[in-house]
Amino acid sequence: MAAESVHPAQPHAVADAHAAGHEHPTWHTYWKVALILTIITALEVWIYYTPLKETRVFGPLLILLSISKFAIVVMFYMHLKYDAKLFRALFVGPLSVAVLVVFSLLFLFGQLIIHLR
Amino acid sequence: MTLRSRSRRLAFAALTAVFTAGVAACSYNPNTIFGAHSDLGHATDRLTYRLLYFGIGVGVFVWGLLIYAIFRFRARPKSPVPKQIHGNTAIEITWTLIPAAILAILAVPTVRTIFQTQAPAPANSLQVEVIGHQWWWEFRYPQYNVVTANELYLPVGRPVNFTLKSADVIHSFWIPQLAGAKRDVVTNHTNYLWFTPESTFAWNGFCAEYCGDSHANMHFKVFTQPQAEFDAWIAHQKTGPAFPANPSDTTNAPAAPAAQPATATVALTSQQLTVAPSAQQLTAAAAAGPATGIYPASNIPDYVIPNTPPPAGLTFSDVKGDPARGLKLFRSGPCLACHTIQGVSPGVIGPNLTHVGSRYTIAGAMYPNDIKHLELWIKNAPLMKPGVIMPAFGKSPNLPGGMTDQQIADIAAYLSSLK
Amino acid sequence: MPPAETIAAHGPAEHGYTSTGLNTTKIAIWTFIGSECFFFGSLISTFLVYKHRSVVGPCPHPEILAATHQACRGILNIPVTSASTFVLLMSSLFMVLALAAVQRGDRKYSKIWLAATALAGTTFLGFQAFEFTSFVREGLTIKTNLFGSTFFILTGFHGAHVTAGVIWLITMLFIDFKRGLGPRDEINVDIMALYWHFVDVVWIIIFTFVYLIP
Amino acid sequence: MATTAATLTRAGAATGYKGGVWSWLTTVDHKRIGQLYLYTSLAFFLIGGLEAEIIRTQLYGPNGTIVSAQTYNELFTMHGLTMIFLAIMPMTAALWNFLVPLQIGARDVAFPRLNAFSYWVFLLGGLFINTGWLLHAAPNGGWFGYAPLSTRAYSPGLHMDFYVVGLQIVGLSSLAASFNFIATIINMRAPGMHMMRMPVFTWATFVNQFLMALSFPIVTVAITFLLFDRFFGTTFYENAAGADPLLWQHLFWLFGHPEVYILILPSFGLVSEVIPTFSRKPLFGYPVMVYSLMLIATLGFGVWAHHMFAVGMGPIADSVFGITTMLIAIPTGVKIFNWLGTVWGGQLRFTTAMLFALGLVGLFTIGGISGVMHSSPPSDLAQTDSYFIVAHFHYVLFGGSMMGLFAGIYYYFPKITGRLMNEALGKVHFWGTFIGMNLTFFPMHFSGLDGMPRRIYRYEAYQGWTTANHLSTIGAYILGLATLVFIYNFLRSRSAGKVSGPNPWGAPTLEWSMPSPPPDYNFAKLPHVTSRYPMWEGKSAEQIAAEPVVKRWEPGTPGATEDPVPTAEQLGIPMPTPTIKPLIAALGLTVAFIGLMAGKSLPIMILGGLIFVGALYGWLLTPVEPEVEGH
Ligand code: HEA
Ligand code: HEA
Ligand code: CUA
Ligand SMILES: [Cu+2]
Repeated sequence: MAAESVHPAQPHAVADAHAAGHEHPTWHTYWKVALILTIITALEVWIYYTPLKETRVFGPLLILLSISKFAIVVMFYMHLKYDAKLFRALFVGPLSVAVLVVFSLLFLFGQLIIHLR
Repeated sequence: MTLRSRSRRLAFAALTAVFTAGVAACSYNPNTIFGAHSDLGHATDRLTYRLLYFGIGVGVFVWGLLIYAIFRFRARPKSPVPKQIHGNTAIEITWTLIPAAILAILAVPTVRTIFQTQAPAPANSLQVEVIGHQWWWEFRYPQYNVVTANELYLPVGRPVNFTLKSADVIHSFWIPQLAGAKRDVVTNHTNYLWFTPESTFAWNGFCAEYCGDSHANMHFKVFTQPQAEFDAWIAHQKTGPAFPANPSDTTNAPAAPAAQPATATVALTSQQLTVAPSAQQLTAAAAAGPATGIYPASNIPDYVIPNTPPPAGLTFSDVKGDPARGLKLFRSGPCLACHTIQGVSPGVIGPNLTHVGSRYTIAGAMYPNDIKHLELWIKNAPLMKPGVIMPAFGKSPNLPGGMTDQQIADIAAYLSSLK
Repeated sequence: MPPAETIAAHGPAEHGYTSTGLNTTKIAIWTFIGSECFFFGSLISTFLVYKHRSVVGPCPHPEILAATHQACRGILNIPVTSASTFVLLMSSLFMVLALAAVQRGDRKYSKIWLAATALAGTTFLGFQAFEFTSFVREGLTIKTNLFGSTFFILTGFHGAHVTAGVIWLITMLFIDFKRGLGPRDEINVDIMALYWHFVDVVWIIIFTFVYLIP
Repeated sequence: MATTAATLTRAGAATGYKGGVWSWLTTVDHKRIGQLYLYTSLAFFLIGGLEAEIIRTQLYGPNGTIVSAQTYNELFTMHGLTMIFLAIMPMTAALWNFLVPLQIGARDVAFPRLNAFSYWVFLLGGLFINTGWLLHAAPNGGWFGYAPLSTRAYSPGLHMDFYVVGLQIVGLSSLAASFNFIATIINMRAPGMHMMRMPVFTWATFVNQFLMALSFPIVTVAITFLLFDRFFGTTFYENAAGADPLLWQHLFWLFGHPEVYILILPSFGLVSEVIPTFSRKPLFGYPVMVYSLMLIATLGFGVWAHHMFAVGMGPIADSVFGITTMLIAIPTGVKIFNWLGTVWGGQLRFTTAMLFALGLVGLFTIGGISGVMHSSPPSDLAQTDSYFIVAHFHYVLFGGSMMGLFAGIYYYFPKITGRLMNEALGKVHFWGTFIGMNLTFFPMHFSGLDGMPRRIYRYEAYQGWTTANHLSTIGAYILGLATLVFIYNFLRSRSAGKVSGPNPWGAPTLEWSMPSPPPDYNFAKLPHVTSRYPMWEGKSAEQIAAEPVVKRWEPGTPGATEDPVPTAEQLGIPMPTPTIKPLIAALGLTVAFIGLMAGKSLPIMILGGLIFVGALYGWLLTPVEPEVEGH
């Protein structure tokens, strides 16, 4: 793990020399990601004002959208996609336990049914 | 060396002592969770014994290995050189699987019992609403419109469904020898506990969840009776207070005057019954009998009648109270703000006192119900029971406007006349 | 890459040596972020648990109170919050651009993007201040009901995180003006960026679960 | 002998342990911070123990009158809080502070100043909570402070204010420590010290830090709610607002259960060091010991509601939490059996450390088994909130955590001080503790099953509880005496103990390769590690068995140097600069919280906040080490 962990900050030449198959987010990626995030956010707010709001898919749909935004920011802006596996473990491990805990709590307080409807 | 062997022998002697003493302590166990006299108790028992036996088995096994290893592998001049073993997969898998198997044996009946004991109560259940207060218990029988406090009457053979609510903080409703199990009484929640009492007797009940200053004093008593006597008790409770609420009101005749000898059968085998010497003198004893359904004093064991010593320094002069004067004082005094006496006062902050004279205990079953304790209680409740909301009423340097001992004695006389 | 000497708090180990080759502070900050998942997880769970349990209004969205069967008016202002959400999202973009500039050693753009990030963060806080005061004017305080308590504590603690981030950004900007940030400071900016994005990510979740889903 | 001592004193000088109070206030050396933790936690242990002795005296017979109901309630609350947060946790912190860098071959922890900050925050928080005693307002809501009893409505006065604010402060200390040690263990290992070569104590510490990092935020949130309820009128736990008291319970136990593993895992780690050394055999099943730690920790996040079986969660939740709780017995059982496997076929040397370690194996098992009994909800409804639970948690906490820590202290005392503790007194301590502990806590099983509720300041006669309580109280006195023997031995041995040399026990791990006490820079040259047991490497089983257990250090003991240990300057090792800033930052934080307590005094709070932020800036903007030329 140690050998191949190269920081995205490395000038490109060095990075390329180091790790084959590792791509790094570039200036373009950053703007593209921002665009996608904006679109998703707009979509979320738009859905809020459509009749879709009254249907069963509204909740799950919004959750899906927000999870994808979450994942995009974490992967690209926090460059977890490119960074050392260790960081991924340090984040994803606790995050998954936390999510499990949140769901258990909602279940225990009888709120889960409402939110998944 | 000698120090070592001597201390070792000492350790074994001490362990043996602990076990013997433990067993000895077990021979007198009026509140044990084992053998509780209800269907719920039996279900709990079966599980607890299973857990206990497997637990003891595992414990003895581990301790056996440990003690054996300690003696067998002690370094001696000629002991063999230890093999530098790093592990053994087969053995490690074995000692993963065997505990897993034991746990499966424990888990299956656990889940079965959970669903069995938490099923909805049978439809014909007696409904009892239990409301926990800091630090006393309110019992309501919605099917009969009866409200009482700290002493719970139940018929045997009929399921009883408790609806548990709290007026303030969290408490826990526990009758170890009757139900075994307990259930918390949680603010803003309604909890349930149901079981079918099997034996007629008198039982201790406790608040098991820490609930503030007088958590230790939040007891209650349970009396189980044959259905007929229970019905009599209900009928008696539905009548107004024994002492005429309104002197012109003649429908409220004083309750049965003389105590009848007990008729209830005590279906207890494991308990030896020692009647508290004081039980006979309690004010309730006078009301006991089939007509009132009040549980007979002669069948109450010593550990059910509280023997809390009153606080040192709280004294009461030797005056005799007059119930009639007491009633007047009660009506004009502060008591009615907090206490209900049917037809006399409406307060709901403290326990309902309509039939307080027919109870064996007062103050969250903390003190026996006799004139002396009643008087002390009214004089200075906060001293009698730490943290209690009821203020002191007796005249004292702090409370120059308080009641005289004579006045308090009158009220106490009135209250104990409420059979 | 041995980044040790670029960061104030590295252990006094043999200089440059770490067992994973990764930066120690970065490991710590990721651990911190993992820990924060539990912090905000608890806050968000509480909000959701108490969502329909207030006994008096106002409510987040119009609803019928379960406790009293009375109508409860909704108070959340979706258009305004959508705007502030957008601002915070954009701040994340500025942040990565600032990091890229620092990596390039681009003194001019590092300052511009750091300032932009701080400004966006401050704007977000401004929106929040506006939201809070208007809620208070409309009769929702932390004392009003369960919604008020959970809402203000959850978004307030998020706001406190943003505030800390803004202070961090300004400090960094200050250093940039004083001596200029170069590639050797990259790791420090990176760590600040991770924190900043995480705060953004938390808001993404809050926006959906608190504001949009009724 | 005299020359030896003299040499050692000179070596001691090189470690920099000398120096006045100021050197302790400004220290950033993990070994000194570890010692600060050790002394402080022992002091708090005595206070918690004293509280326990008063509790036991009150409960000796029916209707005890030693203390009032209110005082009793403060006593058991403070006893629980003190033992858990101010005695055992910091005692584990003492050992991992001292040991982890030595065990992994590092010069210090990743963030030495953060480490000092953790300690000072803990110390001030601990003193803060105990201030309640001086104001006759110690916390009185039980160590888990159930709402709504802990809210202003039912707990007016300062009592529970000390609880919320104090715990908040102490929690910050643990959080800071956890990030520090995770980073340290991941990143500061010496070359060749692979994860799977780390000593098990370091592993236990590592896993523990995750438990701390992930569970403390939850209780921080729960306590923040209570704090805002009490000080600012929020409604999180307010009955009238429709609050659900189970919210507090869920959040608290979501933290509380991982917390109990936080209390036991370091002891498991210590025992895993002690038993192989004195069995002259490697730890049986090292990988499984490591994985079981992780499994216990992970499962530990999924069992919290077993403290709430009586609250009426419904049959599904009861079943799920019952079963997940039972599952934890499997990885824990594996540990017990692996220790037995280590002992098996070994050559056991019964030093005091070994006795305590084996004590843990036996006594923790008893506590674990009663734990499994609680894990069956219908049966737990009979047990919960009775002394049966008190018996359980003292067997795991005293029989487990404390026995493990005692083992660790006897074992590492020579590493910390360069001297051995007196073994004869140690044996007295062990047997006193062993007998006293069983005499105190075993009868609690009986009083519990006989229906004695916990947290009662008095009980009535004729309830069948008197005999058991007599025994418990007598046992507690024996325990107290044994503890005093320990304290005497501990304090005296620092100067009067026999000089130990680097590796008095013939132990296998890296920390024993260096002088005792180690120099401030730990390793002159970072070691290159090639196996799990560097000190046994290349030795035959015979040689390992022949390693003497030293009672007296003689010149020429293998590995010992008679030369004075060179100083950091001589070696050109850059050392972190001592600094007072962490202490100031901790003080600022405490002042801010004092302002909150003092009638929400805004000026004091702002002052504290400014001190904190100022110290933090001063600290973060200066490098750890003095700037070296060429940087
Ligand atoms: C060091 C701290 C510690 C540890 C390690 C544990 C370990 C365990 N605890 Fe304990 N517990 C506490 C500290 C701890 N506990 C405290 C402080 C409380 C009370 C809090 C309060 O209310 O104030 C408490 C309360 C508590 C309760 C709540 C009781 C109640 O209030 O009603 C429960 C319920 O399930 C429980 C269960 C367990 C279990 C199953 C384990 C398991 O991890 C134990 C596993 C170990 C073994 C089982 C022994 C070894 C195994 C074998 C030899 C293998 C074979 C065994 C079998 C097949 C059985 N504990
Ligand atoms: C980490 C753990 C820990 C430890 C080590 C102990 C140690 C002891 N505990 Fe404690 N205990 C708890 C954790 C612990 N306890 C917790 C969490 C609770 C629950 C609290 C709650 O309900 O909220 C509890 C509750 C508790 C109760 C129940 C109170 C109640 O429910 O009403 C009792 C009762 O006997 C008790 C007794 C003891 C005793 C006798 C010891 C003995 O081992 C102590 C041994 C004695 C000493 C170590 C002192 C020696 C020194 C001296 C005698 C002299 C002192 C001198 C100076 C200060 C100079 N404890
Ligand atoms: Cu009510 Cu304890
Ligand atoms: Cu637990």
